[in-house]
Amino acid sequence: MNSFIYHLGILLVFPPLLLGVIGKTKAFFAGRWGPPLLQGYYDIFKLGRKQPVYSVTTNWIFRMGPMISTAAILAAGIVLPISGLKAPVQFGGDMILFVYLLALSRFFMVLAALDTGSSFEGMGASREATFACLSEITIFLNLAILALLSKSLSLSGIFLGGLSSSWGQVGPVLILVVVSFFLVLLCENSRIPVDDPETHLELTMIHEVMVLDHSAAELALIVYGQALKLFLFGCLIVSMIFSFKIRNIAAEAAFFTSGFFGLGIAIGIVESAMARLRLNRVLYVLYAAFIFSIFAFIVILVRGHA
Amino acid sequence: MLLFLLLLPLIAGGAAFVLPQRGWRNKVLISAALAHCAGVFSFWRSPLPVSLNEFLGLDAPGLLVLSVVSLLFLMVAFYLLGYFKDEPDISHRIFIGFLLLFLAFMTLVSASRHFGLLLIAIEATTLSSVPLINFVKTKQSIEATWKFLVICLVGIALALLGIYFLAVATIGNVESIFIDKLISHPGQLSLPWLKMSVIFLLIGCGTKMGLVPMHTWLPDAHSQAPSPVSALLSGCLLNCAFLSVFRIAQVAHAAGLMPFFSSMLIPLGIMSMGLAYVFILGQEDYKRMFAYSSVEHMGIVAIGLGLGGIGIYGSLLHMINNAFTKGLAFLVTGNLYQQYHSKRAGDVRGVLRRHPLTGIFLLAAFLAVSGLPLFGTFISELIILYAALLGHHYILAFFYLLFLALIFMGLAGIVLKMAQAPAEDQEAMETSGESPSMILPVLFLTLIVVVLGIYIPPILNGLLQQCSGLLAG
Amino acid sequence: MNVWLDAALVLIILLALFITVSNRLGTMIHLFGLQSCLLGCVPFFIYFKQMEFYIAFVAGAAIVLRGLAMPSFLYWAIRHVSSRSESNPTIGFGTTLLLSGAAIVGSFLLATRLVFPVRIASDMVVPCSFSLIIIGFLLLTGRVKAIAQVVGYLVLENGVFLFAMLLLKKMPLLVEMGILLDLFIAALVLGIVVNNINDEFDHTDTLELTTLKD
Amino acid sequence: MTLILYCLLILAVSIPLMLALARFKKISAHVYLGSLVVACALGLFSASGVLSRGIAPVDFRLAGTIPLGEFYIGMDALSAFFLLLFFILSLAAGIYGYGYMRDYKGGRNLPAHFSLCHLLMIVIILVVVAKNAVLFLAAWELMTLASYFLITFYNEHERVRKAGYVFLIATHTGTFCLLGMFLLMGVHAGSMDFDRMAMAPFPLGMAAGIFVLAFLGFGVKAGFIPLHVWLPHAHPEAPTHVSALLSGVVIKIGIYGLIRIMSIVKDFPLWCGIVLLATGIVSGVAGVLYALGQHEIKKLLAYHSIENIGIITLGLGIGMIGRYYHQDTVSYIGYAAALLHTFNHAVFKGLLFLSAGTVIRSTHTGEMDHMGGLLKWLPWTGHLFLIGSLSICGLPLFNGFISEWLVFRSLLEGVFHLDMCGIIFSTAAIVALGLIGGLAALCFAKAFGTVFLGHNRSEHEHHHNMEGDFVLVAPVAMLAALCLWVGLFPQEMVSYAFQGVKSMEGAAVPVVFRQAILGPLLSVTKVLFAGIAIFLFFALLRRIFLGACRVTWTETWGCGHAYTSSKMQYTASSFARPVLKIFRSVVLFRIKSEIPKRYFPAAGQLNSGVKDISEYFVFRPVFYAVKKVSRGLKWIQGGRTQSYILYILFLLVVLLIWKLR
Repeated sequence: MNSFIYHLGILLVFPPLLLGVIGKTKAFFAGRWGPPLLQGYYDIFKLGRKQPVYSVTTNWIFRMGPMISTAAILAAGIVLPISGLKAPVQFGGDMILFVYLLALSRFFMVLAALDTGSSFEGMGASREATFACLSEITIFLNLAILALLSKSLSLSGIFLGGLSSSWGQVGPVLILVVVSFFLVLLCENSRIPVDDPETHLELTMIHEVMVLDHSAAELALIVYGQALKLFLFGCLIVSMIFSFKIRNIAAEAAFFTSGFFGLGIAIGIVESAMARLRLNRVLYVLYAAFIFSIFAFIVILVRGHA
Repeated sequence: MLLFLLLLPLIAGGAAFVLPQRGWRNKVLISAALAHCAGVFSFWRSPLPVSLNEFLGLDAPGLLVLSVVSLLFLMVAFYLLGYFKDEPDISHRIFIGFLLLFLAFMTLVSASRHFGLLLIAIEATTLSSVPLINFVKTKQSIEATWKFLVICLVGIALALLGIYFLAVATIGNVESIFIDKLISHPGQLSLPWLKMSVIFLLIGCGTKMGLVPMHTWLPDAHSQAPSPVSALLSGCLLNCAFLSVFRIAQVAHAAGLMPFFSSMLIPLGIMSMGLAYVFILGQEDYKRMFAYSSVEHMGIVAIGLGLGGIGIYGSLLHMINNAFTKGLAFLVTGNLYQQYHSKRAGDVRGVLRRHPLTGIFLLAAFLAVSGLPLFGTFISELIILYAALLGHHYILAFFYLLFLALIFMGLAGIVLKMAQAPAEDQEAMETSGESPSMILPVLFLTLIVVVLGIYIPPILNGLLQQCSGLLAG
Repeated sequence: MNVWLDAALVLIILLALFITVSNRLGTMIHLFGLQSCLLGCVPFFIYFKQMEFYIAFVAGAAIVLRGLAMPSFLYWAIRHVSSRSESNPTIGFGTTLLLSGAAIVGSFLLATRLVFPVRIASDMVVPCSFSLIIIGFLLLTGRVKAIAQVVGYLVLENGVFLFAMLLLKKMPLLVEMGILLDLFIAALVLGIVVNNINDEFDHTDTLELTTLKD
Repeated sequence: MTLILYCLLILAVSIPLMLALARFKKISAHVYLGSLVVACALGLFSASGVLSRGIAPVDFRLAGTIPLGEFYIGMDALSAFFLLLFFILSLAAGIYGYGYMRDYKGGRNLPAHFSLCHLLMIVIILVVVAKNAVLFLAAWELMTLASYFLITFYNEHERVRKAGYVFLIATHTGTFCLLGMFLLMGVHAGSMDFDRMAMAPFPLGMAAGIFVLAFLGFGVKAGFIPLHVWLPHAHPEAPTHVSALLSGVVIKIGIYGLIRIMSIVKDFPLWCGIVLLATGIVSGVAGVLYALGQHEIKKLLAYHSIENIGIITLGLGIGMIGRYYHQDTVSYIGYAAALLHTFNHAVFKGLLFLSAGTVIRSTHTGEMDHMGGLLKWLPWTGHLFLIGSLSICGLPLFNGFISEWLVFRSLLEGVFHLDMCGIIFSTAAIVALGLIGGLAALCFAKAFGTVFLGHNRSEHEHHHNMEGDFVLVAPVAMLAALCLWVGLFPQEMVSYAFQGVKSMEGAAVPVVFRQAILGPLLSVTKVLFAGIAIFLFFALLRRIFLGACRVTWTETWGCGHAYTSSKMQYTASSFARPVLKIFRSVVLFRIKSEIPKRYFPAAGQLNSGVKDISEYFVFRPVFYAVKKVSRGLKWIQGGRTQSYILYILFLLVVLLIWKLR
């Protein structure tokens, strides 16, 4: 029970910080001072206190969608180990639950968007769902590779020790997987070059246009949910990189935190260095991610799967 | 008793020619049919074979065919009561008279124990059915009759030659070509002549049976004859022809020529099935459609006979099923023709809606003809396929199933449209009632086919076993 | 006696060839009648030594029924037919003749392979009968007039009958007579149907009888 | 067994009763309803009894009345499992059908329709419990027939008849494959009894032949791509409750047959499993892609049936591969997954079809692009449809997830335990299943979104209370409850599925496997409840935050555009377009448009649609070839007596030359 609470605590508290790190990095590259590191928290609280506006077209799905969605992401976090912290619930095949809970969250966001009857939101929803299909298969393939390497079916098993020997044996392969995961992260969390979280220009957008009509507490929850999702994907990547086992909790936490900061900075660098891609080229990012992981898979097979 | 069976329809036929009133002729027809039927079924209790003299006798296959003929004839006789309404007296007289003669000759076919007599009887059935086929005397019906006559006569001439060859083969050993004697003296026949004889007899009797490529008369005659006659042709005449093929098989079997015989019979059978598909698909005339289906079923029967073993059981069972099924099918087409006055399938629409009973029987006929379960044809087709697989005839089995599927496709396309599609002019055609005398025989035939599909009475089973025993070992 | 028999057989074949080349229906019927009469005489030649009453009876019946009754009946059938000649046969007269020649050769070849179990009067009977049968077939397929086809069929029958001559002793009289009668009635019915055709269509051209097809 | 016999008896007796009472429509309909409920209750009781106790009742056998065949039935756990789903679904669909048909005014004979429904039930029960191949075949064929007549209920429409015809031809041809297969097995085993067949050893070559025939025969019924041609035509044209039965049960019987064969012939070559797996991948992915391209709601659901059959086949395929390698973990979990997904699909597909039926009933159209905003008018139906959507997408909380999870699990086990070839195929299947899941979610977001959310897209005004009364809602709600029950408390159904696997393998499933599955499922439940708790927490939070605020209700913000028409909404077609564009070469996605030009544009139009590859490139050409051959050979019967006689002569010569050389 305790682990449950710690885990949820981390998931509830830390995610917006990552947004701050990214923001700071981007500001640095733009030569600005930028918003404070805790801007994410401020935004959420600001939105939470606002007065909501609802469309008369909408049903309860519009209002409950963000909640179900965020709750699902949070529930997905329950099976994911954070750093050395074992997931409170772990079982063979929990990775599938993880992906499907994310899918559940997306499903309700899409429905909430469609509930408004606005064609802009319909468009965003359509794009979001389309890209999600492609990123999902990459995630599955990556997870299958990791499972194959670590001989474990649960996320905790994979990340807490299962992979430790693999870096030595098939390190390059794991790098491919990390890159592939990183690309998926960019897509799933609507970061540049896939999507621009800052603008609301409808023709170019995917995720942001989907939440166009949400306001107040729901929007706050959505922002938090986004941050949480980014955090979870970050967890995947970071714990893949730091998959060796250290007994010392403090050291582990330090590694992990620095990893996260590194990830935030990496995302920030990418966002600063690249422009947003045209919509039809976004696909190529996803294809690339998928091909990286296929490549990794083949290498493992040829190597006699470690 | 056998003599009675032979003479009864002859006498009744003669009476029908002279009786002045239509009602009396009908009574004669029905009572003769009933008596004949009763007489035939009285044989079921007695041990077989029954023989009257050297020439006449009933063995198991003979009795089987005779029973089918008699029962189907009875049904058709009942059906005829409601079928004819206002045709001239003279044609009614001729029709009933020749109908009874036809029955008499078919009885003779089943009862003859001498090949010569068998052939005479078959020729007589051909000749006596000519006035029946040419009943309506339109151009088409005359054409059909002409073709029927010429082709069947040529066939029979060849069969006759086959019989003489058989006689040559027996020179020096067997006294004459009595079937029993031929069978009981195997191995003493001159093989080249016997082979010739089998080939000629097969072609001759195959012509009558409607095997491809000698089938060409069949669709014409069946489609142009009045429907009850088509039912008799398809249900009785073809079976009589099959009986003669069975006789040949008996002789061939006794002489150890069964593989030789099968190697011809099976290709002919499968060709018949294939041809039936070609002509059933997209067929415009629904009577021709059922006629081609007769070709198909005769092909199946031939395959079963050719396969031997359990195939013979299936073949005979299929013969019975097919007879009743075809009787059913053609009687239903009779109903349809009376209500729609057209043989074009395209003119017949919405049968289920307009004439629900006829519609249901049309569907039943279609399903039975296609060999769907609950109907006897399913079981017999299954047994024949079983025999094919038992003999490792995989290619045969493949084509068998392929053609069955294609034929089903063709039949379904036509019949279902007839039954279900709405008529273009809903109210234009008046709906005449469905008279009981035209429904009850159909119902009865349906029941027979269904019962044979779920239950084969032990006595029938015994008879079938006895028949297939004739070609076993 | 073999000489007589052989002579009769050769004549029969010759008559058949004549039938194939004659284009007048009347001539065909005449020739057929002649051929049947000759055929009726054949038993006398074959069973010259062991003549019995019933053989004579069968032969006589054959002459009467096939040689006399049938031709006159056929005449009756075409009494109203306007065009009495086979104008455009499907297989030309020359071709038919050539094919018939081939058929005769083939029949003799076939007959050498089929050894008759007992010694018979002449080894020409079997090939002749085969030749007649094939010529009959040729007429059936090559002629378009209904009556010409009937004649073709009858020639075919004659072939069968010729073969039957060898086996007169083998078959019971009843069967033999039955067959004879049956064939006669068949010819009768054919004639009636030809008559019907003539009534209904005003001609006896079977090429017009092709409405029933798929 | 007695219960099942009673159940059959009740159904059988009620058929003539209904027909006899055809004049009194009400009474006859009540007879239908009564007999349905009683029979289903009996059947459910008996099937669940077998499953929970794990003991098969004594077989029932009538002495042989026809050669080869006899009335020989028995119920092992496998049969019981399928009977369970069958009775559940036919109860729901039957009651719904009673309500659905109540206001039918077409002059068709309703008692006859209901009798056919009962007949279909009888034969399906017989198929499932048959222990004799001939009985199986007979019942199987009658099932086709009964389904045909049910599909063509609205047979005054050409479309309906054509759909029925395609169905009949396709499945009948399939039956012929089965005929060949069973007889092959029967000949080899020397008996047509399944028990005796199961004892006979089948050499690998023969097993391969049997597999091919079974694959074709059962695959047509089950709707494997590319054998599925009938399915997308037949489902939409049938009356709704019939579609539900077709999709929920009839195609499952195809799966049942395949499983039955796998339980009889134990050892198949490796490639059989691979073929099955590949079929699963193709059917799943292509099925859902085609579904995305549909604008008609029932057609969409029909293609989803193909997709789900694909998922089931994935389970079967990996199970078969596992069996080849003697990896029991893989095969047992794979089979259990297939069984469970069969059950789940029946439940949620029934649910979806029935609620779609209510939608069609109230809008009089199946076109999704003419609907919209129906959640307000049909609240019950809308929410039930939502539950069905969530289930079919395999999203957690509902039953679809449980079975898809099992499939994933078996595939992952395959990755662990198999050799190179097995790993490649399992991984491919994992990826495919992932894709299927994503696309299915997309598709149902589209379906639910366009039908129930947003504005109404057509001028047609909806009427209140079109939802109908208790008999239309209750059966659907029952199915929805079942979805939720299995999704949250899966232990019961999973252990039933393992019972089925046990009787399939003929050996008890080791407890270890069962624990390896049931334990994780318990954890899934834990996570899900945590998720629900979190949701409630959020909801509470929102209530607190919003408690003080004033809520403003207004029109949807149009980004500055004023809405002129509800038709400006995103439609189902536009929603699916991006993904269809990606896969356009797979599904032949084409957009045809006439774009208005010039200054005063005339009316323009735009069409988009997908084409079924196997229908257009496999079946139609074959069909045309068949017709062409037939047309090309018609000269044989040319009408000329001369040529007819020539045929005889020709045959004579051929035979003489052939036989007397």
